[in-house]
Amino acid sequence: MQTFEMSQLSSLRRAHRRDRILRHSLRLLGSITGLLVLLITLFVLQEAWPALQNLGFIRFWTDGSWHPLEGSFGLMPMVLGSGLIALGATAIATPLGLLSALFCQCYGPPLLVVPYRRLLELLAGIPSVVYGFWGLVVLVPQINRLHPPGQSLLAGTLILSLMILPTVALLAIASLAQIPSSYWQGAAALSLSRWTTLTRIILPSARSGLFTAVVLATGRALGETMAVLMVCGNVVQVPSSVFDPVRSLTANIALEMAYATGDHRAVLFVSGLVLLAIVAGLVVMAEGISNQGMSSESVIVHER
Amino acid sequence: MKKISTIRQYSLGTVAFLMLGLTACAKPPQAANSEGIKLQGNIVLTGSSTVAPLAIEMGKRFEEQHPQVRVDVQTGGSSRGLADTRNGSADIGMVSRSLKPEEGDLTAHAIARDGIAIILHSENPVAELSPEQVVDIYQGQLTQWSDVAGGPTSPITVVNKAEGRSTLDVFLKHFDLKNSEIQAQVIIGDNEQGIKTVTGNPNAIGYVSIGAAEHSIGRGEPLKMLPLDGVSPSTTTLQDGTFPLARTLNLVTQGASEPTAQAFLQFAQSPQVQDLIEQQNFVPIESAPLAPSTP
Amino acid sequence: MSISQRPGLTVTALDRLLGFAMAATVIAVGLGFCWILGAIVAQGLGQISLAFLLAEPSNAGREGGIAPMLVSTLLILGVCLAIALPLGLGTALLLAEFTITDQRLGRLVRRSLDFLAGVPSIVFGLFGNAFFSQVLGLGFSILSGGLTLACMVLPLLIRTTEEGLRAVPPSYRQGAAALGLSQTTTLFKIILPAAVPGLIAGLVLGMGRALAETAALIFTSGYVDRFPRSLMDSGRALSIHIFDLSMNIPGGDARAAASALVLLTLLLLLNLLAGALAQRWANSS
Amino acid sequence: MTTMMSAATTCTQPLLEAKHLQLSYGQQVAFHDVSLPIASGEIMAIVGPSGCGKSSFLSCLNRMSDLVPHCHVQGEIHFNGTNILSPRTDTLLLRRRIGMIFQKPNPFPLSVWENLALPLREHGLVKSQTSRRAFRQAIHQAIEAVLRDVGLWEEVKNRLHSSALALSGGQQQRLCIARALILQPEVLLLDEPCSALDPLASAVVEELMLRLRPRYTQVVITHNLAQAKRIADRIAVFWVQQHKGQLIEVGSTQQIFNAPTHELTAAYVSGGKG
Repeated sequence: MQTFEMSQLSSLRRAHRRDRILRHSLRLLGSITGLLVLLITLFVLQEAWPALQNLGFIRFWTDGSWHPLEGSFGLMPMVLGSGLIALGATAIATPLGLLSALFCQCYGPPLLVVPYRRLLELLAGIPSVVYGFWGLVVLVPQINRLHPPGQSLLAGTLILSLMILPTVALLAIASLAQIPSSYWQGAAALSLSRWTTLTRIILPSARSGLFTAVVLATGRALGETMAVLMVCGNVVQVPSSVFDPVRSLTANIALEMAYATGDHRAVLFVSGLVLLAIVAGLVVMAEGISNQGMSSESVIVHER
Repeated sequence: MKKISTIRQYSLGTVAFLMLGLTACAKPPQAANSEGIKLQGNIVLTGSSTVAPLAIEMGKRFEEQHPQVRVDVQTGGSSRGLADTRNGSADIGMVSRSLKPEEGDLTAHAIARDGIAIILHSENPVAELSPEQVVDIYQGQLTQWSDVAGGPTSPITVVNKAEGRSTLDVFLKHFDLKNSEIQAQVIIGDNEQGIKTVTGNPNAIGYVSIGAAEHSIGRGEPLKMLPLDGVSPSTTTLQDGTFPLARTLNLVTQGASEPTAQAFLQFAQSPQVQDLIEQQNFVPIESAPLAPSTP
Repeated sequence: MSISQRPGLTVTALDRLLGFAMAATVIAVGLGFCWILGAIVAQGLGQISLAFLLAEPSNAGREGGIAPMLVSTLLILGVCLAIALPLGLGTALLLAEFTITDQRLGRLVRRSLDFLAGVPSIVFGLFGNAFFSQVLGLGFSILSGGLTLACMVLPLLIRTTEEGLRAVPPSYRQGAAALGLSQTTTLFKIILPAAVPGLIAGLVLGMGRALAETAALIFTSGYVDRFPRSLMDSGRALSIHIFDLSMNIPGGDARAAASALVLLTLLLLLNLLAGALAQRWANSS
Repeated sequence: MTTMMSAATTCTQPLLEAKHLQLSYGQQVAFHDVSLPIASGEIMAIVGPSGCGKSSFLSCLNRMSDLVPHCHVQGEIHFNGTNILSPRTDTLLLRRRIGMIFQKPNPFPLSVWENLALPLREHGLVKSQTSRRAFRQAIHQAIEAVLRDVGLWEEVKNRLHSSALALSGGQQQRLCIARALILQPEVLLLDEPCSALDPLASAVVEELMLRLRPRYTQVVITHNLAQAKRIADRIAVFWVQQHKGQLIEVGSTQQIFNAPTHELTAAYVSGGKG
């Protein structure tokens, strides 16, 4: 046994060194991500600065309309537009995505699950312009027959929900996969119904992952540009029904950035900044909710 | 061009390429071309997405004549073209409108003209609109097609262009409108979006580039162009100067250009590229009237 | 008797409703997909030929092929993954495995990621142009485009990978810790191989997002439709080609659909390949 | 450094000794003021009702408690004379010297061979040899020895390279014991090692623990009083009082079962008898 000591000692030293390197490099990698966010925010802020300096922050909320070349910079309708589109899309995509995930992870016959999963993965990879194109050529004329002009909040919401569905579904599948099989077995042993098993046991314990899925998908919906631009009509107004056209903050940037100079350009960056602020608010809110979930979970752990 | 970063570019490029197991091939030193003019290097064009496809085709033909030259065309919009030309990250900017007075530091080189036509769905029985009617429709005073002679009983869907677009500028100027007066139901970006919006909606009215509309009508899409002031829009009437609603497509530069860029500018304005301009549904500049089209 | 049965009956009804909703969802999503795919196939399939895949484009993409775009797309994706995979895997490991020692950093990083996920792609594009193309001097290039895309797919990649790591039973970690195994060994020999399904899910989502992206690439990897000679050359991605053909080129629709079809096939192949490779890796270790 | 004089120190000084140990999760105290010496070579059984802090106590002894978020340990634990709760303690080395077996068998999702070779290589326990082949040979010898030790060799010698997850529960648990033993530890901590096993497999593991008795110091948590009576030299009884776990009595197996001093112990073991 004594003869092993040297090699043991050097192994130990090596192990510690490796761990130290690992820890530091992971910290470095993690910090890069944080730094990236800082860089992007700074960049947008810098570009938006001239407008904020010349116009102040208040005017973007008090101006009645959006005609940046004629000195009127109201962002409110677009904030509302972005919010409504994203909210609507999330509201549609969340149950559909969840049901898809349950189908794939729990109940579907394997013969169908594999192709369905592939389909979801492909759906995630269709360029947004293709969605937009399809929406413009197929969906919008249908809605137009129902209620003109067709380009509307409804069209944008439908297209977007289809686009973020794979994100919700695939992330939900990943978090459902985490549920220990003993939970299922326990529920089955008590001959609990599917409904009770899901609502009382499975979904609560997958809550944090499902929540992440929804937050990421909402973020994606808020950030989507091309498809929204093509099907939403882009009129800057507060919609009075789902058939009214709206403009999102992203579409605003994409539509006008190409021809904007000087102050107009800076003002467009302000709309980007507002979008970032909305996302940041969403993140903080989401964190609050999921922290509540976490703390109740950890209480359970303590009691065990 | 951009000598400062050339070394870094190549070394970075090489390192990254090794990473993927490919080899970067450095460019061989200069060689004289058949005409004896030593043209070489990269020309970078950025700007209007309307001009970009034409510029790419011009660039390809130019590269055939001058094998040592590469023409890189980037899009991003007219304003990007102006900004990049000013800050030097592009040799030539592409702008789909005339330069404004405050842009006097730049030199415009007109390469082609593009007309703007009012379009309707081909099922719409309306055959002509007076300028007053167009104004009323766009201002939201006429909201039903039945208010127009021969029109069906359905609401009008007004399709407008997004703020800042040069087609919008030309349209507003021609009809003496302000953008804030316009009551639109749909606001669009590119021409094709306008065409698809109108072909998908029998009650829509919009305005797009004549070349694009002609192309779509030629392919049998349900679209028609309305005559303006009695002149029917076509590349022919645009070419002979009778059609009033038009804009100029420009290449812009700042100060004196390098010889290669200079040569490309001359090439882009020469008859050698006339077929390319027509191929992309624009009208060559030589035969178009030089006077501004709008009163 | 009848009282005790009543809740049972509602639960059965709920169960039936659940089953019905699930079937309806699958059918609806399937149909929606087939509708979109059908439209693409109907328009584009006739355009696809070997020449289409192997030729350079001409007449602004209305004629010729998409070979340079294919090459550029793969190169951009390669750069994107070469950067995003190590960065994403490392960050996911930090978030999932170092919850005790690096709690504060973890929370900060997670917050950043959720934020990053909501940044619109066009802002990524403008940022990429300002930072990678101009500050770092990469210009319009495949490298610049790939780096921008890497920033964009990071949140998806990391959160999915993190979920995958969390799906690994904690008993493995306990077992390894009780044997005095170093964290490095634990992670690379035990945790990572067991987390492969989650890693693939992240990879597949990330690749899909990267291949589909348009707005972020217009300002970074650019519009040049030639074969790139190096990563410092500008190269047009397929998604941009599709965008240009359908929105900017009159008469480009059919070619756009054909290109979209090629893009989807490419994605399908890459997904299958990733799955197979990862499975092999998991089995071998 | 290693187990050379384990047998000799029995009467002079305990091998492992907890002094006024307290563990809390956040605000909640799991157990407090536990002082328990464990002599070298003995089997110490820890019994008590659920939630009395037995597992938490065991997890302090090899600092596994470090892995639990918000977990705070106060007091001292002396191992071979040094306080292992000191931040300077090398936990990798500590856990090599104090092995742990869990309630549920937890072999890695690797082959039987890799499950054993991985910790062996990690700790450099096989002398580097002149050739790769000789190195492999040495590992093989160590694996065979330890598998024979736990009585698993005959059962798995033909499937060393197939997945360990394919073994039965009892085999998996013995593999986990083998995996701990291959590191030549001085102490084995066993957290209800038989509770997930059927009676037959449980008997095999129990017999194994008895066989390991002279060579390894063992601390075992069990809910099975009969089992404690069969295998333990001494027994420590934990109980919950005022929502905190406490050590209420410790003594030889005979004394605990026949002449318990604490009334709760008496009630507990009599219940166990019945």
